[in-house]
Amino acid sequence: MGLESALGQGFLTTRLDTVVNWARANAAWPMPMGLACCAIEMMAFAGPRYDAARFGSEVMRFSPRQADVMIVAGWCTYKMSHAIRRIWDQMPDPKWCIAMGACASTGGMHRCYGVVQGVDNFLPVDAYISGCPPRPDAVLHALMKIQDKIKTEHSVMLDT
Amino acid sequence: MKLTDIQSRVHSTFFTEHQKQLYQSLEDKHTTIEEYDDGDPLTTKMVLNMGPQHPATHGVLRLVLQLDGETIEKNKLDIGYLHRGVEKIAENKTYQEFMPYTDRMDYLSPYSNNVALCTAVEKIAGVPVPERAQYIRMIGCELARISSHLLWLGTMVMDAGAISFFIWTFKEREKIYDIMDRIAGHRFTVSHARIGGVANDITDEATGAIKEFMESFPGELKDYHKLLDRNRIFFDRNEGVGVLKTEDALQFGATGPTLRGSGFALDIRKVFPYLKYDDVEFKVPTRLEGDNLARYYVRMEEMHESIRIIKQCLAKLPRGPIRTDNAKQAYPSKDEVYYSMEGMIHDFMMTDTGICPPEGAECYHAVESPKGELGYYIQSDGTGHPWRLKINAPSFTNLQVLENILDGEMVADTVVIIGGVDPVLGEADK
Amino acid sequence: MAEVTLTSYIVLGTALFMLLNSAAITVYAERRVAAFIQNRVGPNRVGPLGLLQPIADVLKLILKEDVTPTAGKQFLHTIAPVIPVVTALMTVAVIPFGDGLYATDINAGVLYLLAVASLGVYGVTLAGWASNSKYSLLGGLRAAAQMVSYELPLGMAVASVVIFVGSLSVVDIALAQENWWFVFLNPVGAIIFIIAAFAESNRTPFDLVEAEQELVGGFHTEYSSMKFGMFFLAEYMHVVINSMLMVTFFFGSYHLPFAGYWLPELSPLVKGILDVSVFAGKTAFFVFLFIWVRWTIPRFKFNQVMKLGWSRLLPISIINFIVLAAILFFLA
Amino acid sequence: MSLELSETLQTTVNSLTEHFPDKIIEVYQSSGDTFIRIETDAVVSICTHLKNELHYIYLSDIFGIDRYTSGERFEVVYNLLSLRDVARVFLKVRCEEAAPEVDSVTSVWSCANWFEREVYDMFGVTFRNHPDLRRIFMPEDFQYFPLRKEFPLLGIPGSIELPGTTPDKD
Repeated sequence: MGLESALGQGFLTTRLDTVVNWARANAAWPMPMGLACCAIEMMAFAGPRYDAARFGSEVMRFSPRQADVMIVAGWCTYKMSHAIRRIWDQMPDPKWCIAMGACASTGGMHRCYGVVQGVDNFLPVDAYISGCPPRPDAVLHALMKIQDKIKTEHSVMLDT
Repeated sequence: MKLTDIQSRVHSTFFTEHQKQLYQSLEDKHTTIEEYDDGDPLTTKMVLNMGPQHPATHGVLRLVLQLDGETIEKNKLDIGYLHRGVEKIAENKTYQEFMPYTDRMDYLSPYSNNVALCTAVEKIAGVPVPERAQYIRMIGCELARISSHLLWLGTMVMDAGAISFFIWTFKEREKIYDIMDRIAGHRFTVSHARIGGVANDITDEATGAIKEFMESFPGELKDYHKLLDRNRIFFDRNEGVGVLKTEDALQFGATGPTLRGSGFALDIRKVFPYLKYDDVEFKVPTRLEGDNLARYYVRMEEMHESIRIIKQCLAKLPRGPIRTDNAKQAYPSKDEVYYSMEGMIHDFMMTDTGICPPEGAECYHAVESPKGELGYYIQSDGTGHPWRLKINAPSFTNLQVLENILDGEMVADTVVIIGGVDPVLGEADK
Repeated sequence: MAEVTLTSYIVLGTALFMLLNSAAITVYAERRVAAFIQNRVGPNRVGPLGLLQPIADVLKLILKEDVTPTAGKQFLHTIAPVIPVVTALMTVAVIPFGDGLYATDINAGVLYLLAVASLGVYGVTLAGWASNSKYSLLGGLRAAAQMVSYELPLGMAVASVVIFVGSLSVVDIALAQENWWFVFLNPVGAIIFIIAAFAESNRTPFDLVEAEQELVGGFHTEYSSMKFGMFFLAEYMHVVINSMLMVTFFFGSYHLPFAGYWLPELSPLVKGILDVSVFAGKTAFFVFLFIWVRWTIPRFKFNQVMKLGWSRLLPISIINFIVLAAILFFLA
Repeated sequence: MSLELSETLQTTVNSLTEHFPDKIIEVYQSSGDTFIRIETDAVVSICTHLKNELHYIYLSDIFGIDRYTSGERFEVVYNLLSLRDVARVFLKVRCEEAAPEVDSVTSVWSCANWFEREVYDMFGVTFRNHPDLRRIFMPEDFQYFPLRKEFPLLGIPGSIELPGTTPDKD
């Protein structure tokens, strides 16, 4: 992707990896895929009491082209699933996905004909949040987990 | 280019038949009154899809707009992106088990939904409710109304472009969440009402928190008024936008603040009083203009009225039980369950079979939720599960109104009008 | 045309450097001010007080995958984000930051400013068109209409300043305000200029070009990676530039209020430092004003913007110009 | 069965029995609500009468019921509100399973549009003369009617497609 391929193999070191991961972790702009009740708690997550801005994540980008972390908040129906997948495909790499709440993670209490039993049926989910709906603290926790995950990633080729 | 070519240019990759029919229906709308000239390049139409994922559609509403420049010529709404079939679920659950699902219907005011289901079940099964529980429910309902209207206010003003406003209203909502936390044990989806009463009594701490909120909140409301009532831009954005005349409102079945903003004072709390609403004093705010500004005033005044109602409820709150003491009709109290064998058995029976209304009984009961008339129709087959449970959701009816008032407005208005009508898709999509 | 000296290069270099930095600082300031207005904390995890936040943002944007719409105009899509950045950078050439501290003194500097500043919108329009997205297209069209409508009042407001000075050189305009700032002599012009400058920089209440709630991202809906980052930074550069223009034309440039009457003669070094600080201070205030307005006021509707531009600002600015000209004629 | 009707509802029932003597099948009460069952073919004329003569100008809801019987399986219920007299009345019509068809009342109340679409979507009851009879919640490609009793709660596997997990598939 971009810079990495341009500079070629063997040039970049883990040092650079750290910087890259630092930038990515601290500027994870969420793509709020607010579907149902969890979306309201997701708003609280950006609101004054919980303040996602502290982590550099307050820039909610509604255009998938500019977002890094997709937060699927709420139950996902079969009818909606295509739209979600389409938006996920539109997001440029690197990207992460949080399944917020029981419904997005497993279908939750909505065990019925309309609801996909977990968005991981068609999305690669990085962090699941339990709760129905989860408290905003839990969303912050998931965000921090994503940050931890980003920090351990190796996006740059190592010298071999 | 002929208008019929819109459909041929739609390349859909999923639910092809659905998309085709949707665009076909958009084309068919008002075709009787409009004629297009063949071969005129200027009649090329742009069809704009707003949603299902769009920042201002309050979730997953999809609007298909046919534009002429920035003006909407025709529009069609596509809903159902949150349809999970709660009515089907209800047929497979006992009445009490279905309670948490009502929280997730209109998730901006869960308490009203709980109360709506409870009152309907109590009506069909003939369960009496102690007075104290009724007052607690009223307090909960009115708090939910304030909370819902606060979110409406925040999102509507945010849709008009002032993002901070949303955050300010959310600050107040957080206080209501705290109160709900103290009353019911969960900040958001409360599930506090029970058939035959409420889950637990309101503590002194909670009463104190409510009183404190009642003291501070009117000041905040005043600030909102100060900021918006004389704000030229806010006025221009809302005045004369999305006008709904009284006749149209009745014809299209508008309900709640949308109907009252159009000049018809229909409020279920006044017309068919439930709980103790005939014992408290309140007005039904009504406006005649029918535009978005009228809806704004109606909702703002409703918040003032809600404060009045809560104050009266707190003053009148009687002592006594909070749930009916009949183990065939309501859950026994936890004390009884833990320390007596009968209580344990009754609790088990309530969970297992639940309340069984008489076979063939039918009933409809409506409450005035923040969005409008929220009614539950229940048909019983004599078992603990409803044979048919129909939810008359106010957002669903109001969305239909939306489809009719959007024509002729501008793209920038759509978001404000959606905000003004205030639909919740979880409820509309059932 | 003044001679290009070493000072010119130094000033130009410093100014460009500062402008690039100021965009980052403004991003940070906007986040902190917005957080303050909204009772929040704002970014505070990255570096001391979150000061490294803009760096993290930009670095992340650079390292993100770049997406170009296959059906769009790929060449235009690529060059569109460059235009606003370049035009923003070009404007600093003629702005005086202090007594004698300017890159160059073009004798038609005002015309140069007007010409360059209005070019920035082409980037937005091109971006909207090249993206092959309906939301972008609507955003681009709005930008074009807005540009045409607000150029005229902006020009008239500047013209009403020029008649006081009798010169099209920006340096002369700055010098002429040593005693009386033009905001005192020409308040109507100042208000019109501020409104038009808000519109030109596409900030709330005139941000209907991007209008997040209606058009998702407007012209930059389809932009990702650093191309979006350029738009992002250019927006803030234009905020800074427009603040500088406001200061230069109406708020006494690098002069303290009525400085000619009371400020004693200072050594060139002290005077230079004072001038630059005064200029920077005033600019910072207007940047703050931009941010403040953005986070409090709702957005206009498209037709209201047009109405305001054509039926309010334009006639008022013309009348203002004629009245001022007449007064000056009879006084002289 | 004795009825305890309020004055307004008594007037309504009287007026209906007078104007449509052979179309009213049954009038009954349950839990305090009044239900009037009518012949299926008379639904538009009775609704028009109710609206124009008896001021039931507000249609609150229309919904279907699956009775799961061999004859007259589906029931469509109209929830009407008289705003002048503050009275609520329910009209019921029944239709057969083989070809469930009811006349549309969109000509009487515009808001019947979406309500009837919902009944169609959930039960497969078609409405004659409906201006825009499409599914409202489920996608058009879906072939079943979910609220019919034989439809399983968990749905029929494979009846609605999930998106592919490779971008190229779309």
